[in-house]
Amino acid sequence: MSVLDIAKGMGITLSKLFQKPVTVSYPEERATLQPRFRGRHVLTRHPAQRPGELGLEKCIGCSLCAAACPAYAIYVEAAENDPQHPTSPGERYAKVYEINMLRCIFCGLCEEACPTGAVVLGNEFEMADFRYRDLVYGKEDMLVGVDGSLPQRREAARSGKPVRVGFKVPEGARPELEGVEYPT
Amino acid sequence: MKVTVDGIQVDLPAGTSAIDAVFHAGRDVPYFCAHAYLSPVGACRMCLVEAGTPRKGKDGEFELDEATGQPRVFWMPKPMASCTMQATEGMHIRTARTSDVVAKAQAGMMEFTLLNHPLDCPTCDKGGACELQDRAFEYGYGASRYGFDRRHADKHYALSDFIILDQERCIHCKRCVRYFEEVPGQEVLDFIERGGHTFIDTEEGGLPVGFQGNIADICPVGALLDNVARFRGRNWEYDHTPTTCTLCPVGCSITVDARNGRLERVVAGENRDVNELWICDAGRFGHVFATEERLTVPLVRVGGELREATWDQAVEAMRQGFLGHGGNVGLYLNADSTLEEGAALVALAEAIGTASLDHWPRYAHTPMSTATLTDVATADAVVVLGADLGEEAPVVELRILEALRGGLLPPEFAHGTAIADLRLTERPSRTPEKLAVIGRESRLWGHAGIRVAASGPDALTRLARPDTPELQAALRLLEGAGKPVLILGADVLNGADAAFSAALGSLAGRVGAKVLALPAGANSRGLGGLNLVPGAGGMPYARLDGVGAAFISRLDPAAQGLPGRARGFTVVHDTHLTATAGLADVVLPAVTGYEKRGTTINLEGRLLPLTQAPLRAGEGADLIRALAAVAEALGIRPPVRGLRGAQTWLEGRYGLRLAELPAGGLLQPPRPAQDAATGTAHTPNLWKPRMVPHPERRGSGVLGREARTELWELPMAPAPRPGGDD
Amino acid sequence: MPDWLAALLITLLKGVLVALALLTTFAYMTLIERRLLARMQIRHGPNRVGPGGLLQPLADAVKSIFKEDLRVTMADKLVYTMAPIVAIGMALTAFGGIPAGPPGSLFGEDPWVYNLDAGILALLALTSMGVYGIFLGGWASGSKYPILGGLRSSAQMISYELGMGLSILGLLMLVGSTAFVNIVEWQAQSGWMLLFQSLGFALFLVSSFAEVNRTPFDLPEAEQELVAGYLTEYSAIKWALFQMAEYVNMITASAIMATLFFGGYRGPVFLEGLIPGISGWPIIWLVVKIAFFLFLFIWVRATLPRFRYDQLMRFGWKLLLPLALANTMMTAAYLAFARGLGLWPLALLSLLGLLALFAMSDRVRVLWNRPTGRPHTDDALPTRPLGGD
Amino acid sequence: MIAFMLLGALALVGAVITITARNAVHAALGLVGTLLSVAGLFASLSASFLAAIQVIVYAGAILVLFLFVIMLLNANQPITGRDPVPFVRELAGIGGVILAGALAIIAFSYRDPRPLAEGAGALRGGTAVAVGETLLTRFLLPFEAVSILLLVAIVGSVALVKRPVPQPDGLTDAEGVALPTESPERTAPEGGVRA
Repeated sequence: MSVLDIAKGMGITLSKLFQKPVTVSYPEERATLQPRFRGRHVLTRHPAQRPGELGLEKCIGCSLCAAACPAYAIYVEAAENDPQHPTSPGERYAKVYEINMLRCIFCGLCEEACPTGAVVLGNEFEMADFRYRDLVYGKEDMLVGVDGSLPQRREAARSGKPVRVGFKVPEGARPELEGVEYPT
Repeated sequence: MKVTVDGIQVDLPAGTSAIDAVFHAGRDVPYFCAHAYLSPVGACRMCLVEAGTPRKGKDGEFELDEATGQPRVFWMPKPMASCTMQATEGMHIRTARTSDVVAKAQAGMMEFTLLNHPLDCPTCDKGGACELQDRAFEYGYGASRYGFDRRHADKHYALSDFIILDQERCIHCKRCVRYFEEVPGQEVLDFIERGGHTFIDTEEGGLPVGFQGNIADICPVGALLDNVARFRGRNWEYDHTPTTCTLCPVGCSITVDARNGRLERVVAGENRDVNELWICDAGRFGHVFATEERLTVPLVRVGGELREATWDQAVEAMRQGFLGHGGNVGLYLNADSTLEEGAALVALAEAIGTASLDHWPRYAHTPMSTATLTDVATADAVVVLGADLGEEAPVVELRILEALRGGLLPPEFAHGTAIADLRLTERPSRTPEKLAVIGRESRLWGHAGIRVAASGPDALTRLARPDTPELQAALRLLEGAGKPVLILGADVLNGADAAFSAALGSLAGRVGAKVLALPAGANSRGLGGLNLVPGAGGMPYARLDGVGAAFISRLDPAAQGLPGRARGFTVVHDTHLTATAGLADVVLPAVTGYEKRGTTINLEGRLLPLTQAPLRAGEGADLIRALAAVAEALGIRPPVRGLRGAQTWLEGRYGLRLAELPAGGLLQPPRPAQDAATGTAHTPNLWKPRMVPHPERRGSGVLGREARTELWELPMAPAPRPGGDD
Repeated sequence: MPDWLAALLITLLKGVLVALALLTTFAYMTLIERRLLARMQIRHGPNRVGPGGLLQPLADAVKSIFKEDLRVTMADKLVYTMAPIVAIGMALTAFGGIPAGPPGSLFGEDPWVYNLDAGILALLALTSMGVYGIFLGGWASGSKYPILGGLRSSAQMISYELGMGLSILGLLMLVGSTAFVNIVEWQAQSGWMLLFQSLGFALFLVSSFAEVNRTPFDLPEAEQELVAGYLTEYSAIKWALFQMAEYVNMITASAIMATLFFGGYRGPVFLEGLIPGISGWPIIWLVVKIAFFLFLFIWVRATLPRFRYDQLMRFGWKLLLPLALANTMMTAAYLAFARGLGLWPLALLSLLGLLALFAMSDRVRVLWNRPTGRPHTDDALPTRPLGGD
Repeated sequence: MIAFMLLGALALVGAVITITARNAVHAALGLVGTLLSVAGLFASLSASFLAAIQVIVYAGAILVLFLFVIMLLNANQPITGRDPVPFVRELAGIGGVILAGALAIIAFSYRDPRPLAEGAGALRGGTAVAVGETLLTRFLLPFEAVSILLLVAIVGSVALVKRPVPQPDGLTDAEGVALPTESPERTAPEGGVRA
């Protein structure tokens, strides 16, 4: 580190002063995410039997995600399917499926543990909210087809506009996220 | 007898099975069909080992190996099932640890076993506690080489209200079949069809009530499952609490599985001296009352109506209510309360100076019991007098059947109870002539050689002076036996008095019989020993309307047709809003027997510990703390303020050391019982209405988002409404 | 109105004006620093409050003032409260002695708040008192990290004050006066002092950085090791006062450097050819020079990492102090024996010294990078496999 | 005059605080106050150079060092319990009496310090030039004596503080293992981690 090196460093900083910043003005512009980015969970469904119908849920309420969760963020309560109107294939489905997003560390171990590929980490990350209770996400907040997070949907309902997510995934959502589409 | 397992030499008694030799040496062998209390059949073929024995030559000496000078070992040509093979002198055994042949054979067996297994572990309630899962992980190949379709069979249909059967998951170990045949002696389940089409089912239209739940415990896979606990949680999510069942005086060892503060499942625990490994259906499935419709806060009658209150308000209401009653207070508790709770009650009664204290159910006079359950199981003659064991103490019935089967108690090794006791046989022969049942018709009649219909306490006098051929045969059975046991039930004990006790003593003395008088309540024997009965001038439980003010803990006299209120003021301490609680002035929330710490004394006089399962009980308090509140309301310092204090009190007065009990309990010497009139008769009834599970009522414990998270939310200014602009 | 009262009032008015100017500069200095740092890191910086973030200082001020003033249980209450006041008081007072123009150039008044004969010495004295703010603040917080920060700052201040004082001795010898006006006027006569004391300037520059606790010498408030050092237990307005003091000290240091080495309130004479009288414009030139040095402060912060503490001390005692002494001796010797040759040989000598220092910088570095007094015992050290544990 | 009274009073207050404060840091701060007040006195006597030097040297350096040591040794705890030195009170009393006697003698035998009048005259104005000239001409010898005293003190303290470097037994320095110079293979890259 001779004086020359210091001068060189100073020169670099000075030249960067005149470069265009790379910052994205996030709320106005969409942030660019990679498909592998781990955000809010999505509970996926099997393909629908007939068009227009909803497919069966992939989740069978086995609680393996809860067992794998290092932060104890997941709570599952299973129940038996009504054979006439099953929620999921097989005898068992998740009656309650909750993830406490305040505890979740988005490590993806639940996704690894899931034997049916039901819980997949999506790319959504805009979940900031005001109350603890609103950050415990249930099935109604995570099943595929639900756009945006709870605060975003609340805001959308208030303003009457569709949910606008603040990011884009140029390569499209991961294939595991069946039925999920993100702005590209 | 010296046996060498993987080079480790162990010394074993003759008759030991090879599998026990392996486990005794600290080695492991996978097995599914062998079971400690069932006959070994070698059905699953998983416990393969290589075995070899030395051979004796013509001179009667072992043939020696020239090289080493040691006896030469002749190995059997193929791996052997160790559970059905008896270990012999000098035998050498190789497990998968040292023998590749065994390892390969076991892995191959595992592959076969899994050939038709549906592998639906995520949906299966057994997942996480499944022997097949564990052994497949430890000993299997990890992948199957058979790509064809699996066998399909009936899945998840109810065999009975309590048991769900999934035929696809069955691996044909036959444990359930053998259990019914060997333990309760009921031939209901069997294999149907043959080969790959074999399945388990019954043609009886259901399973017999009584002990069917045990097959859910012993099934090594998820084929037979507890329907009450179905899908309530995964095995790793439960908090397992080993404790003692307080539904009947047997005091079976159980494990309480709770999740999120809800009691979801009860499984049997092992206590070789009490219940071996079996519990009754009431004890296993009748636990729903612990989580349903519980009282969680005190109630106080305001303006003729019970309102929710705080403990402080309840104490204040009791202070008002007890005013003017002075020492005229009655204290009553359920006989399944612990010794510590009884001690607290006795100490408080002494502090108040009242003689009106009582526990229920109990008999006016209980003869001294001298027999233990092991005595029953090894007796050569059993006479059951006026007892309906199915209602009073179901597991005693199993121990009697054990005696009829030969009275073989399984040996114990370094690893615990023997895994395969070769003396046990499939479809065992029984000796009904060793059992005489005198009394009303009950389930035991089917197993008894001598059956006499009789009722009331005069059954004993009739037995002593037989007037019918059957009674004469029963008396002859007693007189001719070496170790006879006389079991007395509610029917004779309800009217018992000192004269009855004397007659019993003379009969038992004459024939050399041990006596087992079944106590009325789970801890009646212990509480009677504390002299927790009305003293001179005191009002018994049945006449609690005779006292000015009463404290009633977990009893429901109103539902029994007894007076439900004291004359002036009534405090009820209960887990549910019972009929009596509905009449009370103050209701304090109580905890069930699953949520207590303490000690109970079972029918044979054994001290058994209770531990507290993590159940959500709101502000429910055990009797010791409730009595402390009563004492506060009465304006006196509670003499016993906690569990430790109660134990000190008991040690000081009776010399009972309850702090550290051995795992299997501690047998207490019999104590002479007290005489105190009850005023009413006790009708044993195991299944209380609240214990009956209603699957449709077993809803989720999870509340809506709002209610669910209210408790742990930070106190905030008025919470913003969803959708509002915060 | 008696004369002395008028003089007092005018002095007061000047003082208030200077304080206001300094505080405003401080406020916008924070914004400018953040924006510049951001741009040097290819970011935008604060741009949300007001147009282009121009109201950000206002928002910060409002926040600082209305934030809860923490009371630390273990603190020594009196000293805890006094420390930031001392810091900002000394910082504000120090600036008052700097002349912004020739005497009488401010509407007939002198463009400085007070004038002491000691001049630069008085300023040094005041800034040396400023260390008490940091030092006592760290001690009075009654907490571990602050006291470590306080200890560091005191050691650093003492070390670098010596080098700082010595590095301007040559300058003072040349001028023969400690008063700022005299120094400026001397430079107007003979040319900027930078030319004749380039080595001294380099040393003074480095010492100034150390004296105002700026990167790479900001060890008293090192976030990584000391959790912000003496500032740890401070919040709200007291914290803001400390920040103010730091920035005002920066401005003062810039002003001193401008005055001592860059001709102070006088502009470069060669510009007279373009616009006559331009070098005599009051205040403007001083402000321009201060701005340049402030930019330098920011620029260096954006570039250089922090010293390690032992490096800092070794650098101060083993390089800075001897060099400053040498510079003093050289100037003194020159003045004593070769005054007749004029000033330019001295300038050449000083420049040669500086260049030699630069050329040898790689070797000189050993002075502060090598620990002394301890033999290398690496072999005896227990070895640990690489990678996390 | 007003300034003199005020500063004198402040100096006295500071001195009293220095003696009476139970907290060592407060005592040191009291001393700082005294020194600053004395500097103010100098300034009010137009000896601005002396004032500045007083502040720089005493308040700015020496007392900072004092405080540094106090804080480093955590010596700011209130002094409680018995005095560690025996007879300290008695000794202090004797010292106080002697000091008071000396002060009394000085006060009663006060006369105009004639020999210094020349120096005082030279110092008029108190600028650096005047002070320097006076010190390096008229008072050169005392000045150099003091500087030698300081030098001796510095050398002595260095000698006291310097830790002995352990030498291998039976080896002279020349034979001893030389401290390894920076050997090339050992040179860590720039910023390399040294455990």
